[in-house]
Amino acid sequence: MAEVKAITRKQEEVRQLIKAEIPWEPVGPTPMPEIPDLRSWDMRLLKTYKPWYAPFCDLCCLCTYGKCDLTQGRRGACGLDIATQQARIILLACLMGCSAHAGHAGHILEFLIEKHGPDKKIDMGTFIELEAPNIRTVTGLKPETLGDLKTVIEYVYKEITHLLDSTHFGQEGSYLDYESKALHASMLDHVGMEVADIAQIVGFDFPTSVADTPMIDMGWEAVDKSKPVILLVGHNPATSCTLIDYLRENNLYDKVEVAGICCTALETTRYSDRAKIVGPLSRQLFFIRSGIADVIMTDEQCIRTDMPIEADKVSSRVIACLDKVMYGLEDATDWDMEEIVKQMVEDKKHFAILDPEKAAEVAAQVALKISPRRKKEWISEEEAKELAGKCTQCDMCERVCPNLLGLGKAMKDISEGNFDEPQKLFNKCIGCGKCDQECPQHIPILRVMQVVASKETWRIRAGRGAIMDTEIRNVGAPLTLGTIPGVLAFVGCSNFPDIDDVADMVYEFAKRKYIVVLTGCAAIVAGMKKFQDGKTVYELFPPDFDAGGVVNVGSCVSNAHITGAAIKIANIFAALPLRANYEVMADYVLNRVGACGVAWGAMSQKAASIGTGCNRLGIPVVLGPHSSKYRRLYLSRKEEDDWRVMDARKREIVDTGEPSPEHIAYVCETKEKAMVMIPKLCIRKNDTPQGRSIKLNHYISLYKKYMGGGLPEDLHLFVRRDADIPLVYKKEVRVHLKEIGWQPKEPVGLPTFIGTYPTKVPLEAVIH
Amino acid sequence: MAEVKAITRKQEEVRQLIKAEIPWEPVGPTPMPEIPDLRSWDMRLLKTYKPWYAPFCDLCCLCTYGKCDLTQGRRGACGLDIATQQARIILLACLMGCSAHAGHAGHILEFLIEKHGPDKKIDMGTFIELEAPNIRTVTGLKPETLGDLKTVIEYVYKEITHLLDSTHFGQEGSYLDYESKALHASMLDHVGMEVADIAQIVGFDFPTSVADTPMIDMGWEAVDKSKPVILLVGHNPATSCTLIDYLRENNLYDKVEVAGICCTALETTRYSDRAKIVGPLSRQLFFIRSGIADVIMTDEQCIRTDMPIEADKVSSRVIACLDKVMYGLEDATDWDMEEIVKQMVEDKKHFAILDPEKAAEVAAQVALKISPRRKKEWISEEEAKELAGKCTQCDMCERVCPNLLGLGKAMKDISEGNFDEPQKLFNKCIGCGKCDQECPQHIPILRVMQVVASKETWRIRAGRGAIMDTEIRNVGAPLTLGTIPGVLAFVGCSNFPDIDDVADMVYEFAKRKYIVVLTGCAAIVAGMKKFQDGKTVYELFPPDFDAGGVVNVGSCVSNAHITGAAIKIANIFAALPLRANYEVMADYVLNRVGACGVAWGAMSQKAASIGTGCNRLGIPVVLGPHSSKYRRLYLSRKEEDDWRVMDARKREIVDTGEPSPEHIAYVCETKEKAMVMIPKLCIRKNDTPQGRSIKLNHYISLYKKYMGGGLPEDLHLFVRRDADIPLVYKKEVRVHLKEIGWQPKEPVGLPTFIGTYPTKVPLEAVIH
Amino acid sequence: MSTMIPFHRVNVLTGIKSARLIEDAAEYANLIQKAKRPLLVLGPLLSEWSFDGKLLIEYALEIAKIANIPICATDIVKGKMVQLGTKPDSVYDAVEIVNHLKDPDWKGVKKEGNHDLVIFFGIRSDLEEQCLSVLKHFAFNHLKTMTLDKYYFPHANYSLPNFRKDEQWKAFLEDLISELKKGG
Amino acid sequence: MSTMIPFHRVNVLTGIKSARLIEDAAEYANLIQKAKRPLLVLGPLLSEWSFDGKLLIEYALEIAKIANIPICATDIVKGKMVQLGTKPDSVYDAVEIVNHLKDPDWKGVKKEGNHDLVIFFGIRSDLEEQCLSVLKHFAFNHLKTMTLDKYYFPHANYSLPNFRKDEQWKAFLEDLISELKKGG
Ligand code: SF4
Ligand code: SF4
Ligand code: SF4
Ligand code: SF4
Ligand code: SF4
Ligand code: SF4
Ligand code: SF4
Ligand code: SF4
Repeated sequence: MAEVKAITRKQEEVRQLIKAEIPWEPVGPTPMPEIPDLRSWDMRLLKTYKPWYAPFCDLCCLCTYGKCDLTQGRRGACGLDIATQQARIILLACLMGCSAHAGHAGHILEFLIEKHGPDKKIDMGTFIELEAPNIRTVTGLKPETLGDLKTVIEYVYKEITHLLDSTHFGQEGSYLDYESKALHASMLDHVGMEVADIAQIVGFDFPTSVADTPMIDMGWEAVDKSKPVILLVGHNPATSCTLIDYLRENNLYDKVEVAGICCTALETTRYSDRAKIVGPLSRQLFFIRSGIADVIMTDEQCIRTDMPIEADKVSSRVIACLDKVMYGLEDATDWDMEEIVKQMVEDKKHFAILDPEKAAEVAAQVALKISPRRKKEWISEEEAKELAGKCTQCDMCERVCPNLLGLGKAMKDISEGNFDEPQKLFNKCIGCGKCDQECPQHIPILRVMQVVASKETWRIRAGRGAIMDTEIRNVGAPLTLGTIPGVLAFVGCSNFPDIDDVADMVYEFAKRKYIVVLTGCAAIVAGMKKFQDGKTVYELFPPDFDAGGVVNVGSCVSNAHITGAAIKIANIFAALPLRANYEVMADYVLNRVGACGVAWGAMSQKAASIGTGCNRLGIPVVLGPHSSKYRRLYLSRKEEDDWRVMDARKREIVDTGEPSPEHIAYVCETKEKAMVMIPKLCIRKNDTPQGRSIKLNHYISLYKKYMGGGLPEDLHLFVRRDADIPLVYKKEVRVHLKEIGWQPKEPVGLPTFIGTYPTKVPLEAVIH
Repeated sequence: MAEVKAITRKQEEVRQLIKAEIPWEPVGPTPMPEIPDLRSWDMRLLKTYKPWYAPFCDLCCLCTYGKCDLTQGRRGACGLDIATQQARIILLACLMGCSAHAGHAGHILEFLIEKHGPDKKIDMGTFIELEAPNIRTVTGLKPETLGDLKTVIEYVYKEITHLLDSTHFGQEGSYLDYESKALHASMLDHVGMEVADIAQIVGFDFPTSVADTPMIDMGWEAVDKSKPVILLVGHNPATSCTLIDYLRENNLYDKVEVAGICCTALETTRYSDRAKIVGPLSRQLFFIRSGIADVIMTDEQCIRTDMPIEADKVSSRVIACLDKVMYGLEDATDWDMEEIVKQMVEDKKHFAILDPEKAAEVAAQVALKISPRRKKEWISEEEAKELAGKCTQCDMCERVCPNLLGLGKAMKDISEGNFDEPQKLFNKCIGCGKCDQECPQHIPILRVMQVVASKETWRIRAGRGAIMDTEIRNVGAPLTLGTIPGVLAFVGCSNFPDIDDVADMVYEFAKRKYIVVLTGCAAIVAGMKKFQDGKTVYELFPPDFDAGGVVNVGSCVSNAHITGAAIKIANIFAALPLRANYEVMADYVLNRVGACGVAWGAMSQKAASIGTGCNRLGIPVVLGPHSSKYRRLYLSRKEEDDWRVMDARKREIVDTGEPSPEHIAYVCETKEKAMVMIPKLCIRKNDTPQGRSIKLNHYISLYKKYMGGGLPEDLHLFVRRDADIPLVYKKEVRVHLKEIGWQPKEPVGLPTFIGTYPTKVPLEAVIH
Repeated sequence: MSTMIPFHRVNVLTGIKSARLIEDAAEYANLIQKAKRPLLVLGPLLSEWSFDGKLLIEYALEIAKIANIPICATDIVKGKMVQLGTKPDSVYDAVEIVNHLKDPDWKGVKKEGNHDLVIFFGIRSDLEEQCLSVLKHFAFNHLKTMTLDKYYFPHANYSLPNFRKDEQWKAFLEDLISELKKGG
Repeated sequence: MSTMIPFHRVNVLTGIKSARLIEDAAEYANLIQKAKRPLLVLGPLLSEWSFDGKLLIEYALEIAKIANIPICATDIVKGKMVQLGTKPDSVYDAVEIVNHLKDPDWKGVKKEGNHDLVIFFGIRSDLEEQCLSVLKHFAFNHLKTMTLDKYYFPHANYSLPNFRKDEQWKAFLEDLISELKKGG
């Protein structure tokens, strides 16, 4: 859409939308960017970090010419090749993710504007002036009211449409362009998430400008079964906050337990520290089958699609609260309250109720009525043993398990009363229920596993939202110099090899004084393991965005605060203007901010767009083994690739030979290996000798810890001068470097990609 | 998002957007409807016309829990079952289609507002006052300017986002709700198409309020190879119209041939009757490989995704003119003109140029320069024979052919100089090039086929846009009474069994005094066959929207005028208010307008949303065999299903037992069978005895013609009283009815679904 | 557990469960005779295909006659049958008949109850495979499907292999007929 | 042309070309010995799997030694090898090594040129199958892939069947070793 005219009507319109006349910063080159506007940045990124495709299917089945076989260089009937098809699927996934958050944002915004009006001021508290780093950077608008956020989300809607357009038959023919479009969609995802969470913080008074948010009880045992239990599942707090208001106003909050799964749990605990978090997605089906929930209120995203069917099995009642997910249920939104309650209580019916206030009242009434009559017991040891005894070791469960787990051994153990091994296996289970479904002996496996499921409860800190400007000022220097070895963001879903992995990684790096931030299911599971004195990482480490801090940022949409923090470093600390200046922000983050994302159990399309959005901004992401099924990574080849950057100080291109960061989307098979890769991906070319030696210290020591001694094969690539070598390993490293004939090289004063590819951004723009 | 409050801020906002205060009609129940608002209508529709799923894949591969096996009642790791997965894929397809048109609309609108300003009045000419039936019906806004259209398309963007949201992991769990969402997306597709074509008609002065538009030359032989040839491929006229302006202004139009393929060809000929139409999608690759095009300008949709690669083979030059499709080419939009031309001419480079004016000038300059040096010859008989002679009858081509064609026999014939059979086969070829690619003998099959490809030229009437209100007034009565047996819309792509099929069907039904309208590739191929005196259907039949007329409405986006015409009948003829009154319009069309769509070669996602949009409005669609790969149809079971309707006159529910229309999305294997099904699907319960007897006359005679005599098995279901029986078959039919013990039944005065399902629409609303 | 690639690649199975490949006419005959209420679904290609002059629809009618299987004539097959002096037991298009067959409570073409074995013959392979998919996914509890066409159909329960030559196919059909005669 | 269903259903092939299934150790040995520049890619599961106490990594190392195949240690395999007193020829993760192997001009772990046969062993099956997919689609012109794991991998060029019992697998590996010894 980029016509080039003197000043087009369209450019005028954009300037109006972003209130260009307000001079809080000069308007940068790309206000409300469209598909072509950041394409040259993408192409530069993709030159070093080339798309790596692992086709999950050899075919394309998207139109009626198909199926088309795309193997061995074949093209489909439309001319498409396998790489382009993978990129197209990736774009579709990122669009599904982006639209999920944009839809969430649009709805919550509508809900809150209904409540507070469009002029409701955006105030993120004393310590946050830069309230919307993603929005400001991408669009150029400084949002001051909920109404401004609407302007932003409407821009996102438009871009989503144009991007989805390009996935149609006979459209884009280049995998690079599809990747550029996926990067665009994913950048917009962070804009949409930021809109959603700012609206929520402002509209629901979620915590902001504070670090030590309340501690929340977590785990199913934290839920008082003796009371009526309302379970909230999904992502959208409109329902849950309304429910809590209703309970408070009607003095029912002592009588009713409110518990949540997935992000709605995280949102709800930002609104009320009395709400309980049951666990992550991977415990959803397990918990529902326990029957503990009297009423299940669903909103959107990451909800079992068979919820009413599962609820029927334990006679829980379901209320679908959002039009995204209506399960074919009758829409009772306009019905008489009593009638709904009656049918739910007596006829065990489920309904869609799209009015949160009505839904809340119905949920409470129904829960109070049916709870006394429902029994909510875990399975008995005897019953479990008996059921497990029916196992014939047929292996069918292992064949269908997405985590490749065989239950046979566990069933044998359980039948013999040995629960330790099965307990370990349960930690690996991602709770999909496929084994149950496939078992020829009809063993209700998830129910049997209740006997080994941990009955512990844990403490997690409520999500705190955005990082404070003040915190950024404190860590800006140590981070960019490297004396804080890195910011690690543990995000995403619970499709990981083992539920303990995230907690173990967080513990390791927090101890090493990395800054650790978390969101979503990752934030939940990080709290589900106890270390010394039975304390979780949230109890062991300070809640500050500082060396050794462990920060629960919040739900999925809070991921925008993580990219936001990176942008803040460039803007607040490095004083680079951000307004409509995405390219400069991304270049800064990629080349100078030692940040790394870890999406260990990434599963959803949202996780795909969140990660890809981090990538466009220059943040590398480490993924778990399942993520190879996303079909695409961004990898470099350290020995072969071109590691030249512009030294903006010297104004000359320098061949650093240093692969930092080496990859931006990477899959590790085990958490041990991830813990070796993560510190490496925090290395940046602008590290000071001191900073670099600290980073290498962690890299080497973690390498020795998990790779059985010796030194990293690629260590020499990251040592610029002797001063970079960590003290503890001086001797060993020097010997090694001598052996392989290492030569010292000049560190780069001010590394940047600007100047190494065609862009409208002048070199001056990256110098502060 | 439908919160129910007294009058919410949101409702207020919608009323502002649609200028509710302007009282051209009362605002109906569903202005700018969202997902839940028309759901009850969808559920009613889906009760009679149940989704029929033919899974094209047994699995789901959309998230990293997968692949999940969904056979034999299995659910995926998220709880999804196979039916819901099919519906989800259908929704995705409809969204891809809807966004393609919405993206097109948004872009062309931007382009034209740039040109004319947002206040440019919408004037569809003397005979069209109801300028935007879809927009008015769906949104409630009467668009008066291009700026109003922008309001409409922004509403579409928003809905697309919310609908795409619902395809994310762990969202909708009901196939019925996914279908309702697909129907919503597809209704919006017609809104988007209407926006696009109204903008084009107004902004480019395309013909409107006129029937006898100019005759256009069609076929590759119509293209003067001796001149520089610029080929336009795609759907978006911004480029082509700008090109023609440039040629005119610079007196180059005599020196340069402008030809088009697919919808851009149709659009271009609405702008200039001197432009040539090469053919439909199925001739794209074939023509490109002929090398006749010097410069190929691509815009969007249905373009070969390997265009630059194919162009290189014959040293044509490509200019990608729209950001949807950039092929990884350098973006030269801001480059110096001479430099671009130089590199294209000398280095044979292709570029993306997103400024239509620059693209047009470059195209002309390059074509003029390179044309003299390029040779553009069809293959010689000798060469063809020799190449064909290499065939070893290995059958590999048949294995990969999407139309299941084997080339072996044809190659043998050609090598022996017999071209008749191969010519027939070429008519069946949909031009994908897979045989070429697979042939172990490396026979350039498409090139060889040049020797049998018809060198004829044909005449087609330029697309005329909307049906005139005056025409509607004339046909309203005969249509709803049934004395005009039906309106048939031949639409969609060229993935059909034989390229002659559409022309044959059009000829058959035009002769029988049906009203025939056409769009897109169907409109093109209808003109590619000659009947008596070497005339095409466009030359044989009048261009009027009247009995026996054959109307080329235009390109894909002109499909909105077909649904628009149906709405006009309800509004102009039946005088039912349409404003924000979709449910009433759809109920009227389904129960009282004898219209039927035929998408014989439907292939793309756009065709899916166009067809599904017709379905929501109550227009049945007959599809060709390939369309079973869309995975979903809407079928009834005439003997088993419930054919009760409300008789709005008598205000009572009547069990008609009459399956009219029997199906709303149906696949036929052969055109012969389609010609038996089509007249049946035009039957409506409100036919007068005279009208019904005419319709049954065609049904019976076509049945006898193609089903080898006898009477239709289900004839008795459509005979209400003796008067319904066509004169010519009175005796035979009476005997038959007697045999099977048929009993007469009362015709229904005013059939409607209103009153047979929960809806806010009062019965009064359907009575005029 | 393994699966065969169909001749027409557009029909390649993407899944786990695929047709049992049977080359032995006796086995086919046996399956047909064991069926309580078989149904033979005939497609229009049967009046295009022929073995040295003899149309395949004639083979189909012979099979139906010997094994006493009711016929569903799809598309325009009825016309051809009438020409050949016979009448189908029912007339439905491919997509219609599978739509009925999906329903376990359907009365069947003879009104004697739904069918337990549905034999497809002569429908264009992509459409036939899609129709088989409908039954595979939504009728697996109450019926089985079988094909008599020249090539392998993954979505069927029982299918012939991809015959390289018409002769092999012809031989199979003739064997099948004689086997059925024995059986009958 | 037919294809086998992999043990782990998430790996089911959706396509046409799948691994040649080989059960004969001699044939495997032969393929390995015919290769000019084979590469053995080892995964972390080799230090979890064992046959009566003997870790599978020991089998892997033995195979490498006899057939003189360079080793690429993925993930944390290097650590285990060091424990066992040996060193890998290269250390790359699974996704990294296939990323190199894709490139026909890569110098290989021995700097003697890219490899022509890549043998995978001990990577979790979903990840291994995806890595094989990379090479199947983007390296089909210049190398072949092989697996030594217990189950069938459709995306490989050569794969073992789905062994029902460890004993069968153990037997195969031992046969392979002795075959390689002969050959060597
Ligand atoms: S696996 Fe996925 S891409 Fe492949 S055919 Fe099935 S649905 Fe299509
Ligand atoms: S979109 Fe292209 S590759 Fe995919 S099925 Fe259609 S023609 Fe084949
Ligand atoms: S529930 Fe757990 S063990 Fe069972 S299949 Fe799913 S992940 Fe595997
Ligand atoms: S499927 Fe059931 S019986 Fe078979 S091994 Fe698993 S748990 Fe045991
Ligand atoms: S982290 Fe992933 S699984 Fe968890 S709620 Fe968010 S998207 Fe869903
Ligand atoms: S979306 Fe559901 S069915 Fe599809 S792969 Fe993921 S878990 Fe399986
Ligand atoms: S080009 Fe024609 S004949 Fe060749 S495979 Fe495509 S449709 Fe079949
Ligand atoms: S693939 Fe080539 S050689 Fe084989 S039959 Fe077709 S045209 Fe002849």
